[in-house]
Amino acid sequence: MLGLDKKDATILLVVIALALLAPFLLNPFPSNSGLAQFNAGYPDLMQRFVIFGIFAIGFNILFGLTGYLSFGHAAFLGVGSYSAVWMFKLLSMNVLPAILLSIVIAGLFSVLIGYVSLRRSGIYFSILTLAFAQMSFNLAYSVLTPITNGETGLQLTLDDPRVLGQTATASGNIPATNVFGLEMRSTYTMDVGAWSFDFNAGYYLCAIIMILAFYLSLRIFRSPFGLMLRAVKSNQQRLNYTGLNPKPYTLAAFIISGMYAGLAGGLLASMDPLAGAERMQWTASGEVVLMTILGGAGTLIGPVLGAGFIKYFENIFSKINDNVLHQWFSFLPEGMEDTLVFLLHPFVGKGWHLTLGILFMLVVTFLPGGLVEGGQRLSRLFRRRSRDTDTTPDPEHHPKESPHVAE
Amino acid sequence: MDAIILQILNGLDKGSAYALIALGLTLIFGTLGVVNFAHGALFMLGAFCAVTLNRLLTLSFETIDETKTDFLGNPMKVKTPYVEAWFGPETGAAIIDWAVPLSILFAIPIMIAIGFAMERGLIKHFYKRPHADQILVTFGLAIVLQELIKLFFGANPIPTPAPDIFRGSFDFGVLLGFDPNVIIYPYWRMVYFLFAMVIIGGVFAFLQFTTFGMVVRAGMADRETVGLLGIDIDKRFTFMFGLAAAVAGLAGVMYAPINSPNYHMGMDFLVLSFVVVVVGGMGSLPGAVLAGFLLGILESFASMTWVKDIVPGIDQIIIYLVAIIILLTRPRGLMGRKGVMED
Amino acid sequence: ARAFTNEPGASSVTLGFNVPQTGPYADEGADELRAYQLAVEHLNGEGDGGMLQTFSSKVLDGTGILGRKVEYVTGDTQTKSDAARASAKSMIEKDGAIMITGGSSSGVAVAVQGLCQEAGVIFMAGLTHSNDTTGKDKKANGFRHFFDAYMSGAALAPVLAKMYGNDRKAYHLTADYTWGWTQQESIQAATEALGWETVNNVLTPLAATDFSSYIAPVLNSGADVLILNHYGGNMVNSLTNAVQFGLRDKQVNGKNFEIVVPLYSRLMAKGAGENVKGIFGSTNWHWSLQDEGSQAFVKSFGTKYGFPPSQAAHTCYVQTLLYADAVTRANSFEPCAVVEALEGGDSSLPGIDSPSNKGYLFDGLGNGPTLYRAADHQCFKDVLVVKGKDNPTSEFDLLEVVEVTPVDQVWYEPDHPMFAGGDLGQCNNGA
Amino acid sequence: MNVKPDFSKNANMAATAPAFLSIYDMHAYYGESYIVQGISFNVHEGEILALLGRNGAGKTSTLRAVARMDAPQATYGEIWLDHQPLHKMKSHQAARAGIGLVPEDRSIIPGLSVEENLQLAQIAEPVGWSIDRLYDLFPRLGERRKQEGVTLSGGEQQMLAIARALARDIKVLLLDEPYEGLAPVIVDEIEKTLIHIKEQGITTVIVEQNAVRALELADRSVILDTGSIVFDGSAAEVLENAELRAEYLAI
Amino acid sequence: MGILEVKGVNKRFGGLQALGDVNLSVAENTVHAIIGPNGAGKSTLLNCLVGKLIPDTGSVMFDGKSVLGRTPYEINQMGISRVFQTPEIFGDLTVFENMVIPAFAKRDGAFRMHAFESVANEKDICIRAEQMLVDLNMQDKMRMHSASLSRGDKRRLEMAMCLLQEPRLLLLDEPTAGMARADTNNTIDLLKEIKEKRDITICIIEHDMHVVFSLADRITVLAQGTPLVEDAPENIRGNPKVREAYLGEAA
Ligand SMILES: Nc1ncnc2c1ncn2[C@@H]1O[C@H](COP(=O)(O)OP(=O)(O)OP(=O)(O)O)[C@@H](O)[C@H]1O
Ligand SMILES: Nc1ncnc2c1ncn2[C@@H]1O[C@H](COP(=O)(O)OP(=O)(O)OP(=O)(O)O)[C@@H](O)[C@H]1O
Ligand SMILES: [Mg+2]
Ligand SMILES: [Mg+2]
Repeated sequence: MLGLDKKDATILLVVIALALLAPFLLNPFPSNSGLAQFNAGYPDLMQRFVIFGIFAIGFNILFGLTGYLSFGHAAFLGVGSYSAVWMFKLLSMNVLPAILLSIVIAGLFSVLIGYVSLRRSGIYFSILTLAFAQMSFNLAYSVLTPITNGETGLQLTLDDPRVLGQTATASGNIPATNVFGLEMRSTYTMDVGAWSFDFNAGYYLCAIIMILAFYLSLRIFRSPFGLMLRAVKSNQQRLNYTGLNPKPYTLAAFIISGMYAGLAGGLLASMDPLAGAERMQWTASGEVVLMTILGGAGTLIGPVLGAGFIKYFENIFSKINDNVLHQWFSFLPEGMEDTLVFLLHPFVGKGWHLTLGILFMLVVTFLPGGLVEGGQRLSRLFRRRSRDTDTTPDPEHHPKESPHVAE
Repeated sequence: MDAIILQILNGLDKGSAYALIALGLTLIFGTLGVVNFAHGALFMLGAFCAVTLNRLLTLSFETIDETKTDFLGNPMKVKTPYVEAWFGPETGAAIIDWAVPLSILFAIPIMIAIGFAMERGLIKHFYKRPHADQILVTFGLAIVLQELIKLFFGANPIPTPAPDIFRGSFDFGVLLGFDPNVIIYPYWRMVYFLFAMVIIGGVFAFLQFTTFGMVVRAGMADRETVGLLGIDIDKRFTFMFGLAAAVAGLAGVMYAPINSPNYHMGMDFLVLSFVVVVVGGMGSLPGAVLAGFLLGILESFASMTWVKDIVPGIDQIIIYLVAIIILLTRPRGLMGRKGVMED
Repeated sequence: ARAFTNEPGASSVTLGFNVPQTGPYADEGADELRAYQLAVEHLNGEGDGGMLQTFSSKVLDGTGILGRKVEYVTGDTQTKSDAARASAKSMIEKDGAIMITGGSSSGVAVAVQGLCQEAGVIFMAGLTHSNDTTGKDKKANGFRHFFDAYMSGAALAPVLAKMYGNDRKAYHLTADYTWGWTQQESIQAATEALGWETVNNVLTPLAATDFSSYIAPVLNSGADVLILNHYGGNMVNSLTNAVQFGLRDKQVNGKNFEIVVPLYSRLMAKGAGENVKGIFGSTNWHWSLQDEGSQAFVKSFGTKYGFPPSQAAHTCYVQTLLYADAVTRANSFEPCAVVEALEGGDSSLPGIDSPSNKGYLFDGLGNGPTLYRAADHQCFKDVLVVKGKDNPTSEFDLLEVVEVTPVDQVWYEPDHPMFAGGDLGQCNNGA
Repeated sequence: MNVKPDFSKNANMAATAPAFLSIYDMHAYYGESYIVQGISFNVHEGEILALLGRNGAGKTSTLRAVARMDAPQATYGEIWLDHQPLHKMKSHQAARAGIGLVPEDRSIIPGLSVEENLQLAQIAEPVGWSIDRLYDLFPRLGERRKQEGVTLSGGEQQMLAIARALARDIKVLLLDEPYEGLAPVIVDEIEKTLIHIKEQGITTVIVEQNAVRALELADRSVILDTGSIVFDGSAAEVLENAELRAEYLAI
Repeated sequence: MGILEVKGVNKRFGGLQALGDVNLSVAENTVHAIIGPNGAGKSTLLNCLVGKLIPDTGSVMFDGKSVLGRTPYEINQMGISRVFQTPEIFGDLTVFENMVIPAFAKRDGAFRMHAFESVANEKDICIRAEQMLVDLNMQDKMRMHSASLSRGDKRRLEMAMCLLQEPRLLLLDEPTAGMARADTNNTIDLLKEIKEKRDITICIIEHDMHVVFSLADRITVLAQGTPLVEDAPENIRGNPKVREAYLGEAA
């Protein structure tokens, strides 16, 4: 199917199913139960899941395949966002031209940075990309304020020209982002018994783009190009002596991942038309690195999982306050309730960083391949249970991919 | 001229902080090859050693003073530090006043212990793992350390002054024949600079005049073979980690009076210290120190008004700009060794 | 089906408290949260009622808001506009919050205010001091109780002139971002109007931690006053550095060298320790104020938490009450009705003769009579000029109020050039 | 605790002289792949044993397991050297106990000069030959003492690896393909050195593809095939037994 | 005029004259062996041919075009492939994938994006890669990670990768070192066959005289960076200078 073998097609189908059914899957708890706190199926967070998923998928094409660890990819995300917002300000509120421009500008920007940074490898490369991104951030925060609106972030205003659209709505507000009239924020809420599910136009646009982005990365992973990238990671010398110049391959990977980042940035701005400079800070670049490693660098689906994991903590755990804890444990006797709340208190709400830090350490220590490895171990456990003998070698003619490019 | 001397002095001072942090980082990152994102946290822990000692020394008992009232109108509780009660108000106050220098003694064993624990408990499993994994685990650790400090000390900076005699500044310009007030320099920064020199010298001497440095470098390049030669490299790595933690911690202790410590001060320095180490060249201690001073001085120059008039915002980006230029003209930074983390 | 975004049900109403819980302003955020929790208690009729009794509007009776129990959700802004918006969105989309409040930086306030305008909920800003919040970035759905940079300048300058004379040369260090710029612009204008000369204004990077290279040249510049347009960690460090360099012990132009910090907060003062002693600045509110409202608030806050509230806590508490009051007066949660109630008909501040002196006037919440001005949703009230206390009696007693600048001295017109360019737009009900 | 295990049950162990190095039922894995599949053999004090087999037979793995390297992991079995239980040691302890391994890839340490590579070997006690004596043995190394070890020519690296082993006071020298990449004259030299070492009482296990040469030098031989021992006997026996040679050594 | 013409090549490393005025002419479609003591500069010479090193002076012409100043991949594209002394393979990839890469390089010539095709669908490439593995008798290791091959197998893999490219000039740096005797013989046969079937010139460095004398049409003896003699194999064997400097008893 679609030029994929059976296994990859299955992976793709799973991703499609997950993405399309996310509003159900992420809202497993009835909306008035104590556990509703853990529901993540509201439009903004779902959008973030897939958008950062796209960012991480793209980053993984560079890092997972070539091993070049860029510490400056947030710069492309930021540039993408700024481009998109400018498009909204100047052209129209339709997201398609904005997203296209984000990709193009981020692509151009990554040609520039990639060309220079790729003259070095290893840690020297990482620091070069970091330096470029930090420069972009610092400039965006202050000197370039006329373009970026500095600290506050680039916003839409009521007097933007918007040559192909309206400056303000009839009711005197800033018009909403849309695709040919379909507003990104329009949401259909389905109430089923105690459950409530949100179907948001913006989310589905992002989800479809994410599926396309994922499919693309799947193809790249299985392509000769992907193989070359892995060869770059493994032994550049040998590649050179095999008659292939590694540089165009790495540069192409860099640009592709830069464009993915630009796409993610454009989508972020399309869902919420504001572009803040912090998007370009090293911590943001670090975040996508963490997402990728946490999920499993070099695996197909890992980065998406990693992105979801981190965003979930940022948005859900940070909102659990003592009040909520008391509600959960209110069924317990007074003393016990207070003790439990006291014990959990440092780990939630303002302590969500602490929990995240501990989880980083646990995951990377016990699951060297990231979350994907966790999944693999689980499935192996199940398979072992169901089928004890599984040692017959695969008679298939062509070799399977080597393990580090697994699902 | 005076302005230039002034900025060189400032640069030396900033540089000694950068150099000291980079020195510790180089021991772990440049020499052991572990990308240690928790190094900033170690620096921060050092500073909080000073804070803690300060707190310990000012541990107080409360007495109620009926003549005064607190903000709610209740009788005021007055705190008297135990040390003042034990040693008399003057000696007690003097001891509290000298809390920061005293913390050096306090910090060394603590930081070494933290370094050991960190290496034995965590890092040792990661020598053979990809750098990416090291980043994740040390970043996780950094967050945890940071959050723990925040849990106990809050997010706000905590003033930790230097002893009274080091407060204020002396007029350096007068010594050089300039007018008064042209070149002034705070005493404590002078102390910091000298302290940095001593530590840097000490670490250099230790690694230069013993085979320790060579063994650790060899161990990093090829652990297996070093083991074959009968050397227990694990022990040395642990020791090296302790040393690096101590250097980072001492840098932090002495930095506390310069800027009030807060829980995220480590993260603020982290990126910069990586840049310094890499610009200096991976695996090179002199490189790290040189780069620290160089970047410190350049940063100071870039903050001069006339420089900023020519290139607005140059002080925002100077470090990164210089880093890029150096890395593009010198493939392995200023003094990097071949083959260290180039893949 | 709903008439407006997150129309509450019959039994409860949810408010969103969006404060920095991580990052450098986490302590400030924690104090804001405490105030919010206190306000919710008081609204729901628990506790001692705090400022409900002193508030000039008497419609709040401790039965929640319009008979609905007040519930709340909290979120973490991380002091980043992106994260703050994400957090606010989750409160709106997931938790059904009908009003968002909080924040401790202008960037965040402006960003969240914009979001609330688009989503159709009310935004009651927390700590935000930039002129832009109710200037070029003002929004119909957003309100600010905190004072702004212009007011700081206007309140501080006369006091500075009184203390240091009219013949002073000022050297500015300014955080290189929007808030820093507006702050600097305001104080420069105010001091120059009194005859001060501005020797230099140097922008410093937000990320700077060591200001030595910016401070060292100050003494040699001929200036005799250093104005630090810094906030938070920047301010703590730049002030500490300045004192380290011994600036305060020096004499220049035959005068004592002085340092000024236009915007003060108690937490910052704590961070800078001894260094704040004798240094002037301005603040929105201080717990030592003796009016009835402030006293009541300090008492209930102090009794509950064991220490006095910060200015951020005060503002956040007041904002919650003001919102509840407006809803009750409007007898509706509909944002446009609430906006109308907060813009408040025709009351005006006494003693100010201006067509724009129109809005919602109230008293009893500290700072004396206060006007929510209809034209830009900015609060006008007395501004405090404070000084670092020389002999603090406790760890909270760091600032002393040296002057309460009456509101007419800090008054400005909505079209003042420092505030021009924005458009309040129309209130938005969303849905 | 230093008691030798009773090997009498094992037929192969019927030894004439007391065993100096005994490997008993050793199993070793690389991750999940089972490579060394339960081998037992003895080496007597002062003898030279040739360990032979085809590519991939497990020779290198055996030597590495004996030297207690991390990979392959010897999960089962016992190794005794001169009454010391090697199987309980880590590689650095085994090295101190007297194991000297010359690895097949030579493992010259990058970043270190020739001399530093040798010094490194003399940091842990007990040390063996002095560096000067080693330079006498391999004058080429002396000429290149300041050069970075990894830039040496292939053969020079081989010399350095052997010299480095001799720089330690070893009881057993494990040589993994020591002749590889060496000019025939040098091979002659090294052969002489090995004989010389043998005279000094050092026990040697040599793995070599040039089987004939190794057998001519060795007293005894063990032949491996897919991780198991297929022959254990005198070297002369292999040289005479054409069938054996053809089957397992293809010569 | 040979296909490869090396004229007056010099290369110094600091104080060491690694190559001194080397002249070498390799005739098309012959096997030319370079032998010489360790550290003679043989590998250095090959490094100069493939662009790893740039000679201080002198010229290197391949097929009438200068090699100097070109990058390694350009030189390879001219038709020169090299097997290294220490195996250079893609350790993270499987054996099969290792083979696929040179197949692509051969077919596409240079950088091609082909990001949307699938490796598995490139039938001709896969077949070629597999066929070559079969030729070298490595088909059973096809799906192994190449890093976990034994050393001899790594050698063979690298050679297979080079052969797959069908270079016009094949440079072999000790291709059979560490290879079992049987495989050495297979390799000799394979090389002979390839030379016969295809238009290929081979330049080989070896210390194994069996290989050298079975294959070589001409032999150059290099000593201390300078060619000592160049002659037909039979004459080399008898040359007393060569015997003394290099061959020792092996002759
Ligand atoms: N790191 C590794 N991981 C997995 N398998 C390995 C690894 N190293 C070696 N092997 C496998 O172990 C087996 C034995 O390898 P070993 O290196 O011991 O053979 P050898 O007898 O030394 O061969 P050679 O003569 O080629 O050096 C081989 O099949 C090899 O593929
Ligand atoms: N990068 C380098 N720096 C310094 N000396 C070097 C460098 N590379 C090689 N040499 C020296 O140059 C000489 C020639 O080395 P080369 O590798 O060419 O020898 P070779 O003939 O291939 O020997 P072998 O048969 O042992 O592999 C050696 O003495 C070696 O030490
Ligand atoms: Mg082997
Ligand atoms: Mg060679």
